[in-house]
Amino acid sequence: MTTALFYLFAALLIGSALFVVLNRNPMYSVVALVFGFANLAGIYFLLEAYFIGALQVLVYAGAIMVLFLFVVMLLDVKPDKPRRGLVHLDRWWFAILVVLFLGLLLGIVPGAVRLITSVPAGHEADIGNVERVGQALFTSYLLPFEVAALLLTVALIGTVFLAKRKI
Amino acid sequence: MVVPLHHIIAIASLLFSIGVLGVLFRRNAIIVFMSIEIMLNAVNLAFVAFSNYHGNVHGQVFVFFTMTLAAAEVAVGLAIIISLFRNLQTSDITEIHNLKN
Amino acid sequence: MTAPIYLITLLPLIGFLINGLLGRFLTERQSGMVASGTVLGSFLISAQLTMGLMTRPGKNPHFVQTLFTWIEAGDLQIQAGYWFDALAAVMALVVTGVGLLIHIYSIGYMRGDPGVRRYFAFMNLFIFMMLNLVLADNLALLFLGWEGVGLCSYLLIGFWFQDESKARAGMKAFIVNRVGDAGFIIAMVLLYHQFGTLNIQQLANAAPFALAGRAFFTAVTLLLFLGATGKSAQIPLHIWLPDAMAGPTPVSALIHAATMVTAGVYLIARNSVLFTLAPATMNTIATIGILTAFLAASMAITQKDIKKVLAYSTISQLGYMFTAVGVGAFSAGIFHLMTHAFFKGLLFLGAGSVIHGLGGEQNIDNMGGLKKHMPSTHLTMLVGVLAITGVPGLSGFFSKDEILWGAFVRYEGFSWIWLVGVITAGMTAFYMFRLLFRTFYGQPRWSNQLHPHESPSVMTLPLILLAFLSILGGYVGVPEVLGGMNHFHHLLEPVVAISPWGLAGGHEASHFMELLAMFISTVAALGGIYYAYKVYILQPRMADELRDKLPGLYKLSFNKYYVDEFYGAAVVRPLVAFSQVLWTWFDDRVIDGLVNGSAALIGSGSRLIRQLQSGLIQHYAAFILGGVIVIMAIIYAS
Amino acid sequence: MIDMFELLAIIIKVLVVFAGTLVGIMIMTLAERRVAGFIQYRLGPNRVGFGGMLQPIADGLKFFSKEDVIPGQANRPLFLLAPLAVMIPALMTFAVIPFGAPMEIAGRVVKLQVADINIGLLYILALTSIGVYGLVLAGWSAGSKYPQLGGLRSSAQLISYELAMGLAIIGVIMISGGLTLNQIIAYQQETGWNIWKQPIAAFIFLITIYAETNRLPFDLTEAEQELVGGYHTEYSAFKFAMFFLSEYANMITAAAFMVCLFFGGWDVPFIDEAALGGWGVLLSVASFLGKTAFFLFLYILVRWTLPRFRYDQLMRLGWKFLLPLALLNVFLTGLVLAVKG
Repeated sequence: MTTALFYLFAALLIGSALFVVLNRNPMYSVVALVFGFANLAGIYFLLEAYFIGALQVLVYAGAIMVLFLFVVMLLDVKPDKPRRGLVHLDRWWFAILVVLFLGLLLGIVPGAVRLITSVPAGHEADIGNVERVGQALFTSYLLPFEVAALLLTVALIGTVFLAKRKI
Repeated sequence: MVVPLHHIIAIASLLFSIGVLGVLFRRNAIIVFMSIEIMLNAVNLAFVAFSNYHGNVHGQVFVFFTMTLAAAEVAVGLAIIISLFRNLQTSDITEIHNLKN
Repeated sequence: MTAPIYLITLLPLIGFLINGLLGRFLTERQSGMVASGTVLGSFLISAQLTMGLMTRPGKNPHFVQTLFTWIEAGDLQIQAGYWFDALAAVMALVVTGVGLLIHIYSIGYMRGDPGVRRYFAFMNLFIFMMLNLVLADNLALLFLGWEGVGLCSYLLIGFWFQDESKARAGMKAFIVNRVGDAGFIIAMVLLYHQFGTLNIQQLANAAPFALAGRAFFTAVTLLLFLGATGKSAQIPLHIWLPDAMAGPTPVSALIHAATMVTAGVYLIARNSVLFTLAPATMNTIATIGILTAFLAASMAITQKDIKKVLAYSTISQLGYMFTAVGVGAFSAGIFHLMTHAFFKGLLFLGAGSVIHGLGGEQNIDNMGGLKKHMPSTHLTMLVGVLAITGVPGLSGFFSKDEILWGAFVRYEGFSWIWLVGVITAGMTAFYMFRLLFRTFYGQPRWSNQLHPHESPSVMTLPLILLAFLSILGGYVGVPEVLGGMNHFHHLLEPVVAISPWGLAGGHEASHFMELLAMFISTVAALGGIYYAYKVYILQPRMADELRDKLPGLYKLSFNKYYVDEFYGAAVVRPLVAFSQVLWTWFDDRVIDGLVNGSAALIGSGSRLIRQLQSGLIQHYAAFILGGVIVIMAIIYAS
Repeated sequence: MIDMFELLAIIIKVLVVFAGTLVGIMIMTLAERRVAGFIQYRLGPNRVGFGGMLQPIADGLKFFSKEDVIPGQANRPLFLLAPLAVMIPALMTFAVIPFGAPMEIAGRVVKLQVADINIGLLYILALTSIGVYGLVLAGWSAGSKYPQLGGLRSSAQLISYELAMGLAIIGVIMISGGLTLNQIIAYQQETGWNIWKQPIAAFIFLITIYAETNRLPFDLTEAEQELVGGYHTEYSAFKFAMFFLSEYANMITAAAFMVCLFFGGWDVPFIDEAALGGWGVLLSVASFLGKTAFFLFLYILVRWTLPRFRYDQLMRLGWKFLLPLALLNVFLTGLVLAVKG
């Protein structure tokens, strides 16, 4: 059942991601992306990464995407107009590049991964729960953690500065 | 977990490519930004998959940091987009080229 | 237990920092006290170290102290270190001792000047740099001091920089010194290349066994001598020193008479081992030294500015010192350096006192009859003049005669160098007494508004002390022929190289010759005095008659042989003309052409490449993606 | 793999919780009007059924039978999506709340809780934050000014108070050392209710749940005088019913959450439920329901007692008072824990 669930989530994730990129209305893109992230959270749960899954919903869906939603709503972004002019020509070689990239990615990565998986890996219990992640965060990753806190503070100040009309 | 690791990674690759697609083809700055988020999440997925496979927690810690970074990045990035929009009345990146010439 | 050497230099540095940074919080007097106090401290420590040196056993007693690794780049490693031996002791004592007296004198002389704190800061910095110069155990640190004193000299000559001519004089000194410094630097590079060290002792130990030939040493020593020529104002680089008199008189006394200008002599004495390996250089030094002595003396005869007379006299005396080291009488050169520091310091300070008393008047034509107005100054000046003249019993006599005797021995008899030396001695006597007579004797020629007065005791006290030193300073080196022990010579013997021509060679056998030479030079000096007396006191109109009778010679001397004009014509004007050409043709066409051409090239190139800079993020992202694809393709292929 | 028994248990629990929530909502709608009547010296609805007992059903039927209007300027897909986006998280949240002591059936222990996941609290917070979308989308998609302003206000309010709420919960997590509500309840069974140990957190939490559920005195989103009806102005009939239901569902969940965090959950003081067997379970459920009912009653009481805040007052209260207070609480808790070792 988990396997089936995984493929379901994966399909929904890919589908909503494609929808984000391909449809013209930014509002739909945001909603689709929230939905996609919810599915990604589901995959995280299936991969026993409960904490990350919860964070995915809490931070990505609940905070980051709300911000996107606000911006789209407040700026009243109109759906894209069809392309005109010079830029039009770029589409072809952009497309070629993306196809090439995906082809190479799918050509290399699964093979490489299969090489890795041929070596059996050790397994620890309960890797996904908050306690384990928290322990790693506050011991081996303490400094990055503090730096991340600092980064957020800086971002906070920077955002206030940027968003204020007049300082 | 019954799903083979390389399937998950393939899905992550696909997701990443979709993000690239969005960055290359969309002109709306916000959508481009969202495509970048998709790319970040594709990498996160790979991290979690490997973390699950190797049975240790480090991959998830990385995802944690990516999320922190993404939060900071989105906050600042969207603030920039807002001030751009305020000044140029557009969020179409093909029309934002003041630094050209 | 002796004090650490670095304290000697540290104290003036502290004084410099206090006066330089916190000067505004100090009163004028406090500023002077700080400056003098730190120099006094240095003097006491130097004296204490010298005492320690006396009781130290060994052939060449010394203290050594390595402070820290100063420069470290690849193989190049230069330790900042101090080396305190007899030579350094003499120099340190002279610098701090005379420096102390001049600092004290300055408190009186500089009173009321708005820049007095700056003045004392520079003076302390000068003492610091000078001490680094004399105490350095390697050429690099010595060069630091060398440049440092040059800087201070520049700063102090142009102390009253509001006056453009004075600022220009500072500039001139700086630029002329640069010519010599170029030689110094090249010499250092050559030495480092050859020996892999700049430590003076290591160089001295290694040099006699070096594989390099005589030509190498000749080149190196000539380059070093070029440096010395610049710093010590020898022909042909002497032109800056008279102009340097633009600075405050105590500065002239300290820097441009007693200490800095003698650095060249010190440099040669310090590296005497290298110089003795290059006889050609030695001959050059002796020749240039004696020529300088003679020509400078002949210029001094006609100068009217009291400080200019002393400046040329200084050049002349420096010429004597170079003659001394040139003939291998290193200790005699240093001995004269010391006594000269005493009496020339005294003379300058006395001149300063006169200028002070006359409210800034420097022309001796406008002086005269000051004897009764400034008794102390007159008396001390008289002692100084007698000392420089070489009247038996005063310091100048002993040191000058040792030099002349060195020249006599070196060239085995009555050589032309010795002869010129004797003649110069006579001329020295003449122009010094001319100065004395014109200043203190005869009818007053100053304007009625002036009321000459004796200087305050803070100025006369150093004068009196220096007068005593000028009298007694010579007795540390009374030659054996006069029944003395020549302590000074024996003190320096282990430090300086033994001259290949040997001062002592056949010494006992020629006592008679030494006495005879001494007698001749004394007679020359006395003759000079008498002639001066005759010209300026007995027949006051004779001076003018002489001038009218020998207009060519007079003009030549008065205009300093037109050297400045010659440089103006031979160096400065062609340089200006050449620069003009460079500016109008080379710069405009070639350089600008190159620059504009390259700019145009880059411009057209960028116009091509700029097509890539579309300003579209997508294009950039696509380029990145392309790069990633290439990398991935390479991985995939391999 | 999940065996049949567990699957069955889960299905039954889901049904029970779902039905229970719906019943609770029905009771709440009635209770609200009756209590309002009581406070205002009138009777309230008392005609339908036995003393008005069937009034909620009548209301429901009315909603179903009304005309479903979609405004012309609305964005149809999102307009339809919004009520769902509000409703689904509201109903899902209850899944991690244990509503009674573990029950023993056929030799197996069944927890009276739909899902005991080890990140229970995070789950609740996550779903709460998801709830914002419904409001914003509802406000935006209607294509009209007032709903949009209402949506913006409510989302800003939710985001602001979520922070203080999360920080208040952190104090509880710190002392009880667990992220699941079961652990927190077990901790309270052992050492007494958290209300005694975390009074500041409880105070903050009580205020924030009023804000989070958009209830008076924080119901600025639907401030009738200013915004007509808030984000759901343009909704009618069944879609409006969904907003209506979710609001009450959220209230119930919030009250239950409050009980679990600070009032021992299903714990009955001084009684060992496990020793009483089936009766103990029943007692615990009753205790849980009773406590929750009390807080729901408090909701209604507050609604008809306190005046509405002004928007700037609301924001100032959230950011300048509650948030620092919550931080202070976290700090103090940490200090006490550190001192106690």
